Amino acid sequence: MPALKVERVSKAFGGLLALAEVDLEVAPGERRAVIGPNGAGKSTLFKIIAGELQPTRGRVYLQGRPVSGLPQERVARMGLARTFQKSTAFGELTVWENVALAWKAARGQERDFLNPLVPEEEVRAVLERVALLPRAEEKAGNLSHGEKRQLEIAMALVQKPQVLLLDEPLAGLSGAERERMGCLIRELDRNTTVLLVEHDLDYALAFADRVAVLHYGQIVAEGTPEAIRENPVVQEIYVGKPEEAPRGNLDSSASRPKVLEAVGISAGYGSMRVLHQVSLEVNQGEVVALLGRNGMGKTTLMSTLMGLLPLQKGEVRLEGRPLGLLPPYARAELGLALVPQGRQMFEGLTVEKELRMAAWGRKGTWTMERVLDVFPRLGERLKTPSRALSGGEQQMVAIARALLRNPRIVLMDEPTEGLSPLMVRQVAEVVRALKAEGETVLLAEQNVKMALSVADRVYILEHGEIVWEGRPQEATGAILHRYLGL
Amino acid sequence: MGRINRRQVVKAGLGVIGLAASSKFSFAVAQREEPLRIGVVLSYSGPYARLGQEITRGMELYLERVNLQAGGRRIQLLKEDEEADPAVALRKVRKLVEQDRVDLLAGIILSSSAYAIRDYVNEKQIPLIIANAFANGITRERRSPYIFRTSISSWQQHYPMGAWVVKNIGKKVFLLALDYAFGKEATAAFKESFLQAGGEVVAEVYSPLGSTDYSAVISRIAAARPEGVHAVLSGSDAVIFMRQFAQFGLNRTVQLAVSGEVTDETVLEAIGEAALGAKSGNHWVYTLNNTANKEFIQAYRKKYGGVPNHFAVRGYDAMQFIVNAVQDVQGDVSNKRKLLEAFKRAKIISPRGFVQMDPETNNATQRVYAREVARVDGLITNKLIADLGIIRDPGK
Amino acid sequence: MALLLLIQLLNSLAFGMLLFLLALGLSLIFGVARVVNLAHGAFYLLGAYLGLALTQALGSFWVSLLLVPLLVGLLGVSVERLLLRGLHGRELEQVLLTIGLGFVLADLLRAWFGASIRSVPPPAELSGPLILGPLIYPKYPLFVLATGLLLFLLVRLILARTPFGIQVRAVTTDPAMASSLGIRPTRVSLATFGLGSALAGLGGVVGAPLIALAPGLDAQMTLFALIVVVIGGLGRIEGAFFGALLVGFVDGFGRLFFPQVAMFLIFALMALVLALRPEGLLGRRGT
Amino acid sequence: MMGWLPQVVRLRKIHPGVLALRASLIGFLLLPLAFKGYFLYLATEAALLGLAAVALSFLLGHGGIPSLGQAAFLGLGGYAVGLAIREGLPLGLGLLLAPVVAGAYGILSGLFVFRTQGIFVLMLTLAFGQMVYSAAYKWTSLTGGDDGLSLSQLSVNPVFLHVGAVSALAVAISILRYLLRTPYGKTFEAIRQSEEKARSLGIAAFWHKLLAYTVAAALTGLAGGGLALHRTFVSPHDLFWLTSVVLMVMVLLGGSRGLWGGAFGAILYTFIQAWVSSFTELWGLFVGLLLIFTVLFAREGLWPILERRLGGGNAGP
Repeated sequence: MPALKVERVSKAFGGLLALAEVDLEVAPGERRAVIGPNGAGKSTLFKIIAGELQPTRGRVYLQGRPVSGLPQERVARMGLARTFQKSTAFGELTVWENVALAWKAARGQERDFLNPLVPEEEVRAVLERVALLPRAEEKAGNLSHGEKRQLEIAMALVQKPQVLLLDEPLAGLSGAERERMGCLIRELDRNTTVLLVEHDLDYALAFADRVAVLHYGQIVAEGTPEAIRENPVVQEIYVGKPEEAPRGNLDSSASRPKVLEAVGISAGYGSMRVLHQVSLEVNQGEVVALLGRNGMGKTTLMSTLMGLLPLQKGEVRLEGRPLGLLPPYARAELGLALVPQGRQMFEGLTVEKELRMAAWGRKGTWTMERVLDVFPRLGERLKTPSRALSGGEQQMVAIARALLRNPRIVLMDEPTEGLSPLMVRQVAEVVRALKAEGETVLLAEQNVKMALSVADRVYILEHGEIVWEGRPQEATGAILHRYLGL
Repeated sequence: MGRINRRQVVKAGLGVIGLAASSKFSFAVAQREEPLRIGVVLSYSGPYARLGQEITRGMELYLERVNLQAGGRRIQLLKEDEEADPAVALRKVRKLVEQDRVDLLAGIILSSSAYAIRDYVNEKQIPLIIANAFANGITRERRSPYIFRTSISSWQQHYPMGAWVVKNIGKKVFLLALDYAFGKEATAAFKESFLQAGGEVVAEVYSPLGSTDYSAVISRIAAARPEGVHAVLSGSDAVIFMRQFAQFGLNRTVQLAVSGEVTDETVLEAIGEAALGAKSGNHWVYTLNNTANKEFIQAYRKKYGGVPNHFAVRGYDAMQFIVNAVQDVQGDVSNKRKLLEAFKRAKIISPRGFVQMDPETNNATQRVYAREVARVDGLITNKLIADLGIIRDPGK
Repeated sequence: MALLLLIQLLNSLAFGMLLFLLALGLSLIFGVARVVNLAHGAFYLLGAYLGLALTQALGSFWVSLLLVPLLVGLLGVSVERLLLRGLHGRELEQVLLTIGLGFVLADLLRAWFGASIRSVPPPAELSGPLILGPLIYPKYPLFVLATGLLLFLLVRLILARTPFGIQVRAVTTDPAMASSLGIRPTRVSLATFGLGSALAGLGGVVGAPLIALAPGLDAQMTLFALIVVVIGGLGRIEGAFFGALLVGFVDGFGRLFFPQVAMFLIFALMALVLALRPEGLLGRRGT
Repeated sequence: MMGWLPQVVRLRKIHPGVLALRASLIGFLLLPLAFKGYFLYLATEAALLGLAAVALSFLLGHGGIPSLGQAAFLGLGGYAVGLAIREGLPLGLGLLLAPVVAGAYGILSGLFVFRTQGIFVLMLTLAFGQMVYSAAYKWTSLTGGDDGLSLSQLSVNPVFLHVGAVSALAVAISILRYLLRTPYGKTFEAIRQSEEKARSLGIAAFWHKLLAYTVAAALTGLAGGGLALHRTFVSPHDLFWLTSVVLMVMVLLGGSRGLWGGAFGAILYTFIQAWVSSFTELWGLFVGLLLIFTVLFAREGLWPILERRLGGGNAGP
């Protein structure tokens, strides 16, 4: 009898189908990993299993007992423990109190109002196991990001769960912390069933007994780590179609004015530091690609450049002007435009209203007519609500919106995410057309082949640091393999 | 050294806050040359704010006549706002008695406030002169030797109108009243004589005190098509009702025979023309020609301008009653028994004409008149149309 | 009997439209500025008293009908800029601050305009009854009804067509993305706070002849606006509109048939709606 | 067995300064026994309102539940005692009935209130509180409507009532503070910090909050019963939501965490309000300004500042 069984689960948000007929079976004691690019539906699947979301169709079984439809706390009581992507703990309570609470909750004693909460032996043992014993009396809020991850694991372990769900435990961790967390998870005792959702391909393949690859809401491949590594479908998802396409050929020698410059910037979410001393620059008329696997900090960098995330260290300059801590609307005034990850259409607005709003008050070469020439498809869909469009069409709206700002530079955050190969080629065509028109583009992209085919210069980002810079031609197979695991 | 005195400082500080608040509470014992302290509890906010104001004007008008002296002692008024809320009235009375050590209490607009403080005043043996509250019970089953009423009881003002309405207005009447002690008692008194005289009650509706919209009730009246409406409202309720009554054009088709409170000059001032012709029963009418009334009207208009009203008359008479009694005991209010005797014997020359304290019920026996809203001396006020005789509250 | 029902229907519609003006302001302010403005009733009362004072001073109801909303709107803008800006993101503190503001405003009005209850006469051309065959009905409530409907269509047009309207809706659903497109969320929320307060002021001027002015009316109107918004749901103008009509009916017919429990019925209605749909009839789960 | 964490578990030695401060607070409340009359009347009022403020502080400060409906529980407690006495039941039974009736309404309204999150909780508690207000105001046959319910025929010796009130306050504070150190209390705080995380550990947050809301309702009901005995009168006006706001001001003024703040805020408020309202009727203006000041400048309340200044920095939780 499987420890965890996901049977034909589908989940739809409005028009978009996040999960389509997913089947998954994890044997007791097995270590299963689920990998896939951003927007593939990994976190949706994770939340459905944990009971945070209800599936539109299909069922989830925990040790044979149906759990889909039950509230989250009931599923937890039935022996399923989980961690959160943005690790959360009870900041105002001390470390040992967090763990003691988890322990009491697992034994249904959280309502005990007679004797005070005291640290029991089990609490001590688990704290020692995750090497947090010396920090026992520290308030959880004061822990470093890595320590918070360890605390979350401790709180899960103390509940002695049958099934442990780990949501990207290594995300946002740097060198030493990654090692410690990695071996901590490896050393989990064998009879706990573990389901790991992780961006980091190498770690997932090393850790898991079996791996499932989720893409576009479907399980596209399943098998032993070795089989997955060789599987062509996985290659294509992570790398893109290996067809030969003309490499960008702009000579970099011509003296071109610097449009955007980032010097030693560090940023992240709260205590979680994601970017470490990142420096890059984009010159006038160039298309610069920012490559890196999922969770390496691409979106964090783009959000920081746009001012959506506070800059912790370093400086961003637009045409020599330091932007400091200007809010997004001020940067938009100065000529920055963002094509956000996930496209972010406005609810209740039609395509025409989205475009008219972006164009309002911005004079320049990019007008409604010109944009509709570049994207004829949008011309037919002006009156439809933007959220009802297909993924590709929404991407067109997002790009058109940015162009109508007549920006100095367009920041594109994973424009091909979740798009069909046909749409990926169309997006590439658009980027090339922009370059021909002399636009400056900073393109963060996971699809390496597409990026290389349009970029004049390339940066590779790994664990929040720039690890390679150069022209697309110089990006040999060895470099791509070393940094991008191709 | 640093730590210790800081703790004293805080404890002292806490103490000071307490004392600062309490220093306000003077515990002086009343001596002879001390001013005679009268605690006046009226409504200065909410639906009855204007009434409180007018009664106070009446009191101050009379005090000026006797230049603030009674029995050789200066009179000092300590005013408190009952906020048209019985619980607040009780709290303020308690404060006046225990903290400000007043000798006498006067005021009380709301019948429910009168009932709320009755036991406390009786227990503390502080004489209370009710200048307005109509509650029958105060001078009947809940009578107290220390409580006297110089205004009028609900029964006295509304009983005589019942029979008069059947003769002069019509048999089919719609009854409307405020949903609290005053409204219920007044309607019951009116019905007593109205039904005896062969009248027929079309409908009896109670609306909450201080409501801001009477459209629902008025649409019911319009549909019921009675010959007359007997409304027992006061303060803002009277104003809003009369205005919406005219807005709906009902004053063209339905006769108004209401409680005197509804056609008081303070209400007419807010409504104007719309009220002309409305009939009501009251213990005071602007056109009463007795010297006291003429003097009162002239003094009121000189000091305050505008139109004198029966609330000012009630304040005026209440203070006249107190001054008369205090004069009787030469200012020595410490002997309670003698003071109560003086109150029972007190006689006043009231603008209302004949008014005398009934020693048995501690309630004022007086005349009640039927009147009609009309323009007199360029003012919208009431004119006398019938004298309904001297009315004594049965006391049970 | 039919006549009675018709009269009460018109009364309820008029009161409903008045509540709509109030609830619309509250819903807009919450939708964009994410602030539940519990001083909304005090803004209404301020509008009413200002209307009374200006009508007497300038002698024209119509001038004060235009002027008062502007003044109250200005007050709303300055409140948002001076007091609420510092508390950005802290919902509870902002609500408590608006409660304090409501107290201060209500007492200042009482000190300034006196505590007695004022019944405001409607303007000359709108006072007195309209005779339509058997039906005699005052003109003024019909004017309130018309104003409410006009406002509903006008604001819907503004939100649907004008650039400002689109920006308001964009900031309501996704402030961060709107900011990336050059829309200043702070300026939009300032303008919406002004518009919301102006609507409350307008409600005050229009509502005064319908409902007498008294201390304590501010708390009553805040409560009504809250109930309409809770029932109708937040974020969409239709929610405030139908919520207001529903509460107007329940209040009107409740007071007619069971005057004792009218107020209680409104709460019962609200509890019923919330039991079925916590986000209100037309509200979106997201807001 | 717990040797490994020596400094963690022993009853933390509370700093003498803080202890003295709390003692002086209770002392201050017993002081008026020496002066009879209005001063004692106010002190009893402060102690009883303090009990209601402490209950709200438990909900708001520790549970993150912003309730604007506490006036309803105060009123229900008052009417429970008032009606019990009017029907001739013994006083003790009346005082027992008050928390039971209030607690029952707590459960009933809580079932609706906790279906929502965040600021909607505030709006719903406000609405449910007003439901009781309008019922008390209209149901004249039961509650006496606007005339209110007078209990004057029963005279409770003010000194006995005062001692009862102050001891009830002290007992409530110590019980709730102890409760906050038990798993139940820690879970309650955990839910405030992250309900999502708490539920993922298997904690049924809905029922947990409902239970705490009912306990607070019962305590407030008891305070309401005491107030009815104290004022010998129960009027619907006390149930209007402005009374809930006053309780909120007391909690914020004193400091919402640690429960002592609530009691201190109640004392401060009652005496200042009595003093202000004696020379102006604009005490509403005063309350409003006080609330705005507290929200803008003294966010965690005055009591923690006192404790920190006095307790050498480590104020009790």
